Amino acid sequence: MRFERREQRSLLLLVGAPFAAIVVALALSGILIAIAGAPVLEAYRRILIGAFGSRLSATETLTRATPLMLTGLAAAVAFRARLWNIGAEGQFYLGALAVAAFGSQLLAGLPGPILIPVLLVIGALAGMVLILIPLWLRLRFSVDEVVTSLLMNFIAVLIVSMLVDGILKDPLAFGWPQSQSVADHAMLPKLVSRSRLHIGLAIAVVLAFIIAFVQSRTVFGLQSRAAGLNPQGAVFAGVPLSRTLFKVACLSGGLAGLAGAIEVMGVRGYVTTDLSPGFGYSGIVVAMLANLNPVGVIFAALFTAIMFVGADGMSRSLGIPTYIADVTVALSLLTMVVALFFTQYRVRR
Amino acid sequence: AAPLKVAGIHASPVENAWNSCLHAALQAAAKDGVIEYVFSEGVSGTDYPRAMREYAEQGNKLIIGEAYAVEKEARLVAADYPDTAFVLGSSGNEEGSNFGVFGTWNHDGAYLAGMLAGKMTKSNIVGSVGAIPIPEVNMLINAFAAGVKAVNPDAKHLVAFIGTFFDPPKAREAGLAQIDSGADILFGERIGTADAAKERGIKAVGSLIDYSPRYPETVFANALWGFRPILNAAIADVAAGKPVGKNYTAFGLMKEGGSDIVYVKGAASSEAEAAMEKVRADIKSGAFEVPKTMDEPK
Amino acid sequence: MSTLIDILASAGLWAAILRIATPLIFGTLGALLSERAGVLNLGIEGVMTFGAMIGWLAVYNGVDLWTGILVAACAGALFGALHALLTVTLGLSQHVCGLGVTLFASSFSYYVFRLAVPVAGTPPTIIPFQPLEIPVLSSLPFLGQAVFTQTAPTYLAIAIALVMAYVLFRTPVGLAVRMAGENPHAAEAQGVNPMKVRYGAVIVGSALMAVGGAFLTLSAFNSFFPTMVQGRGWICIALVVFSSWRPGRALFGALLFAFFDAFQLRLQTVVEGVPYQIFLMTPYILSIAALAIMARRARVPQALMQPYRRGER
Amino acid sequence: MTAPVLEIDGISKRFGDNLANDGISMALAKGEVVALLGENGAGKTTLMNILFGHYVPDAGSIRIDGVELPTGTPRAAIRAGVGMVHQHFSLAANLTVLENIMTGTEKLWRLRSGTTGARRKLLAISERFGLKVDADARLGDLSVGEQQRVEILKALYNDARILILDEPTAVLTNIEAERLFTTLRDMARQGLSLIFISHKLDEVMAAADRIVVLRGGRMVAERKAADTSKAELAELMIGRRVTRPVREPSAPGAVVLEARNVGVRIGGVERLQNVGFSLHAGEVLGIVGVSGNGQAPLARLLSGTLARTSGDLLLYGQPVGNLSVADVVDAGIGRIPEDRNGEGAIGEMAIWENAVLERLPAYASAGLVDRKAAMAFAGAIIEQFDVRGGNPASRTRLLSGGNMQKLILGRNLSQRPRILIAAQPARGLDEGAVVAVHARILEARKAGTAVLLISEDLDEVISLADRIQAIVGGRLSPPVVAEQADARQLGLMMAGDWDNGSEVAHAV
Ligand SMILES: Nc1ncnc2c1ncn2[C@@H]1O[C@H](COP(=O)(O)OP(=O)(O)OP(=O)(O)O)[C@@H](O)[C@H]1O
Ligand SMILES: Nc1ncnc2c1ncn2[C@@H]1O[C@H](COP(=O)(O)OP(=O)(O)OP(=O)(O)O)[C@@H](O)[C@H]1O
Ligand SMILES: [Mg+2]
Ligand SMILES: [Mg+2]
Repeated sequence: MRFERREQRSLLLLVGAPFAAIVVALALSGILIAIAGAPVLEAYRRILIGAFGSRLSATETLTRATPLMLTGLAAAVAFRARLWNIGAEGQFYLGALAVAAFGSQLLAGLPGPILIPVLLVIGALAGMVLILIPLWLRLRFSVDEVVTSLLMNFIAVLIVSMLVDGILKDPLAFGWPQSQSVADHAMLPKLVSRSRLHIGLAIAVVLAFIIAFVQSRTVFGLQSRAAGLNPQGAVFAGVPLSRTLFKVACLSGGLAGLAGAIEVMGVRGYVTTDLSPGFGYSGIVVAMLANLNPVGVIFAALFTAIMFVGADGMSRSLGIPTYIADVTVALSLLTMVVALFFTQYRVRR
Repeated sequence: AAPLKVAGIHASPVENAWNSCLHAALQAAAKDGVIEYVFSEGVSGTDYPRAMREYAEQGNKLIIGEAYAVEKEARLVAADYPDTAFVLGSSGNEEGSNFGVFGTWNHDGAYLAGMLAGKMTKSNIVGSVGAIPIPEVNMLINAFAAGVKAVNPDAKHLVAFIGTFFDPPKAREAGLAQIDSGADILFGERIGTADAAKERGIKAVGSLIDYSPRYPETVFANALWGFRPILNAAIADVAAGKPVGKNYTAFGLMKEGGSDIVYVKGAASSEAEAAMEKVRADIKSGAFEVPKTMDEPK
Repeated sequence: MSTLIDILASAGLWAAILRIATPLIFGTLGALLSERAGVLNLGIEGVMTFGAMIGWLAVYNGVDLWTGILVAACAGALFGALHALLTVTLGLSQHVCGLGVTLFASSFSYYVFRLAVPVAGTPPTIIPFQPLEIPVLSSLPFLGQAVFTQTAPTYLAIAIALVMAYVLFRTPVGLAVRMAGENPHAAEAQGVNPMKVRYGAVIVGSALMAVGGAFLTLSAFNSFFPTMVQGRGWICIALVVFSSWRPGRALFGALLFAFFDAFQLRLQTVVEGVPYQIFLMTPYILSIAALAIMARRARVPQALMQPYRRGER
Repeated sequence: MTAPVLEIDGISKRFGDNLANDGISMALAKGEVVALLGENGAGKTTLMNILFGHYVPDAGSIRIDGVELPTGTPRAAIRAGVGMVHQHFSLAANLTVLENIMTGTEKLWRLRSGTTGARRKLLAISERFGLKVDADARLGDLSVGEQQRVEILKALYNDARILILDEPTAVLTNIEAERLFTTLRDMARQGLSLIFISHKLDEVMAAADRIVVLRGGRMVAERKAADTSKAELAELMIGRRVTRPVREPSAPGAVVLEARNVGVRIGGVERLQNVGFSLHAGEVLGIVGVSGNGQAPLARLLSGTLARTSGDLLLYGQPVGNLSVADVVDAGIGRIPEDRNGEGAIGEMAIWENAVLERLPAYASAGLVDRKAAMAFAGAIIEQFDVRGGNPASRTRLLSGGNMQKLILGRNLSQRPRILIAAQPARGLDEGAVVAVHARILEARKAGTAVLLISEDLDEVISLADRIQAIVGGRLSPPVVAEQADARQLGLMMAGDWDNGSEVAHAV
């Protein structure tokens, strides 16, 4: 048996494969649900209800999708240039930390309409700073960035842990290791009242379209793809390799940092070491599900959020272990990468 | 009356001692037919407000849980659901009419256990392993230390924090480190500490629940904390239509029957036990009050 | 200063180092083996979690401790087979699949655990491995307490490190593994099927990872609870790099990390002011530094993370 | 003739819609040397890969000594005595020579590698066949020629009785190649049977007993070397008569590019020293030399991807600093890189993208790519330069080597460059493609382009260049006029034997 690359892909396959993946993932989690003694079909119905059966669940799904879109974009832009940024989690935290530091005290005096954009930029910059270390190591010492950027995550979380227990610690938090809250007027406006949904969602969607445009239409987009696919060839063609990768890295780290900033300014208000339930890592999942297509990231993030929020709500209403939500998301990821593979390859004897 | 619909939201898995206190009380109440109980565990900070909202929308009348990691957001949720009562473990204050708080004040028991430990130590060094230096944890450890010092002013007290609320192996390592530093009795604010004591054949004190059956030769005393009195008070308020926006902590005090000490008779000398029992009675009668020191213990 | 020396001179510190290092040794060796064959296995964190859970569950249900270890190893091997199916047979992106496996294995562990052991007040326990009394050695002054008070799996971990070093560098199968990680095409051209070798390495490696996890519940502690692996898998990934893919150095790296951890806990009891996070960061920073120094010498397995598809060029 | 050691019977293999091998049958006798000849993509490598077990054939069978060989397992082929030297080396740079050779040769579960015995055996083989290597050297530290030797030793170590060599000389110089063929003939005399693939007809004529020609996946002819000629072979291969274009005399113009005492140091090693040349408009200046003597740094220096450490470079009479790729392109310098897959094109990108990548500013405004214009440009190249096998939007990797080379030539020459730096422009191409590439280069020369031709192929340089300089150890010899140079003299120059400054002045 061997696999052969397809040069043409039929529309049926492109649509059918991801659909099949979802079906398989749901069937597999169905088995687990049944083992827990819950009615499977009812569980599926509850997943749908849990994900968008009410105003609450719909806004919650969108709220959860927001950071996933941004970290998904961060992974997608980097991976397209073959910059393996596995460090979005750390960049997310540094973005959040920077916003908490500047938004609570230093710049809190600025009026909201100025403060909010300034803080978003600061968050993005913080994310960029963190990714530049692995990038520098790659350009200077040709160190593979998969491992370095992964390791930076743990350093970043430890830095957060140190600061929220140190100079950034909120004296009013009763000894809890958490940062001071950003000023109220630094919080992002809500999209829907009495919900957690904020304009970060709109920011993420707009950014996805901008990035799609940049990648497909601009010189930078073409050059970054060339740099990713064949660095040596790109250099020969005059693509400024370091500069291009630098820009890609800044974009990627910036998006991840922005995700952290937006999560703080849109939802939490302050930073703790459990701010992210793995948004950085899930971003990689999202980017892969989207086949690295920026617009696809919007849908992949929505899909991931629906699966998680839906399954989480289902577990609550059926009284089966909450961990089923993560299991379902993980199964969806695994079946989806396999499905994407079969849209690109066919099996031959 | 129909049982009250109550939801529990646990940030940690319900094995965590503190959550297990809540969980056990809630389960017992459900068994008594007083409430209908549903719960979620291991709910991260990001998901916590959603779980609160979901349970509120599902028609639960009372929501029990912990606001520690989401103090600000939890209050926002409560404001959005004025018809639901929220009674959450918190370091902060109550808010509005439907957001009540409670603390975990089992320091009375810790003080009493300290009195026993102070008399039992041979190396004159005792140790405490805590999670994170938040006021309640500090108060508890300080109370234990005060109990030790009350009967043995020369005793040395070591403190270590493991930086997280639930990591038994880490608590065990911290306990071993203290034994290496000479401690021969450990106060395990966190589960895992007693494992270190057991391994090295020394004694330990448990907190919140009764660890003695689990570590028969090791844990000789426990600073118990019961959630049922708090729960009952909250249920009563909700049933009576009274606002729950108040602080329920006091219901957990020894004086109110919320907390106590259990200890293995004969582990300490009978004089030590007698001295301790006297203070215990004084606390219950209100004649003695254990100092509440919330600063980080040194 | 004298307190520092006191800490260093205490047998307890050294015993703790070995104990803390053991799961890391297993995990690092597992990751190392699979990377030597060219497959990065970021599934490690999840595989360790599952090993911790299933090993414990088996013992809790009545099998003996070594069978528990075996059960964990078999479960780890299954996850290894899954990772290999995705990354070797299908040649999918190794880091993405690895993260997927971690996500799946850990949430699946919690799920299984919760179904198998419905909520209890405190974590139910088993009787874990007891320190092994070694005649003469265990009664040596200092050394006896510092080194020879470990449970059997710790000695097993050290032995596996030595065996792996021998196998990788002195036997035909070790050469086949290294060749599969350096240039699978060359392996194929020499009649060694790199797919099979990679499968073998990933499966055995994952089994070792799972045993590392099982050590946590069967020796270091006596019960399982979610999130108990606490990022140890990621540390192993760092240690592989730090060790420049050599089992002997991996052993050293794991001990070094354990030293920082154990030292940090003991230091807390005597000095203040240095945030413990600084200590915990050290191994990561050292690993990155080691990478920067080594990458120059290009001793990284050349085909690491490169899929091999037969008959494709 | 004795019974054949190898019989290939009706082998067919399809890749997608592409029938790479179509019912091929051939045989090989003990001690025989057979050359396999064919255009790029004719299916030679595919056939050999099937024989060696890399690919499973769709139909057909292979017998060795009359015994059927299981398909699809290199292991079985090795056991049966087949050894293969791959077109692209399959060696691990981080392992030692001995480790590379020993892989797979022992029982997998032996408790200890028999290193001592293996070293002894390797030494014996290397002495017997005159292939010297250091068994404990790290492979990555060896030169290309030495690596080639390791590849052959690897096959011999496995007691190969049938040795397959896929374009073994593609990366060797003439001298190295000659030495290799002497060794191979020796081996054949000792009873080894050989199949080798080559595009170099001279080699084929000199070394082979028998020649098998493939075209479009089918076997089209089989000839005894004694009964055929280069011209016939070329025609059989391509299906029509081709002749290499000849250089017409021309009058060179002004000096457009001049190097004076240029030096390049990389990692502390002097890769180029005191390099001097002057390149005139309308001439081809050939640089010959044995691989690894500085051709690559020279090409990279002039292509804008390497900076010089000393000396002066004059472009159109003006001294210039270090040139970037953009400077070079702007100055009207076209470049054909040595490694067309690695540098010349980005295989996964579309043809149109590769066409414009090096001159993006011309096809973009305000940072936006003008896709329409770029597509039109790519279409024009495809049209004018007869690039077959793709349209502007198809993946570049799908082009064969020759067609990719035409694309690279096209994107440079359609801009009418004033200077063309061409490094190994015909390497690995089949005769038809070579002719096409050579014709384009001569056309450009006629139109006034100054061509710097860096090549290891003496025939190519002699037929294209007006003047020739040799490169040895990073130094350039003085130029000789092509008409006055013969292979012997060039051979001496390439060995570093030139007379400093005597008869050179008048040669310019
Ligand atoms: N792995 C592969 N996948 C798909 N198609 C392939 C593959 N290998 C070869 N082909 C196809 O087989 C045909 C023959 O290719 P092959 O490599 O055998 O040519 P060749 O004669 O060796 O050419 P060259 O002289 O350039 O080396 C090609 O046209 C190509 O389409
Ligand atoms: N992976 C592949 N899938 C499909 N077709 C391929 C593949 N690789 C090569 N080909 C086809 O093989 C044919 C010959 O390719 P090949 O790479 O052998 O060219 P080449 O002339 O040998 O190049 P080079 O001179 O660089 O060796 C091309 O027509 C191309 O379509
Ligand atoms: Mg070929
Ligand atoms: Mg070729």
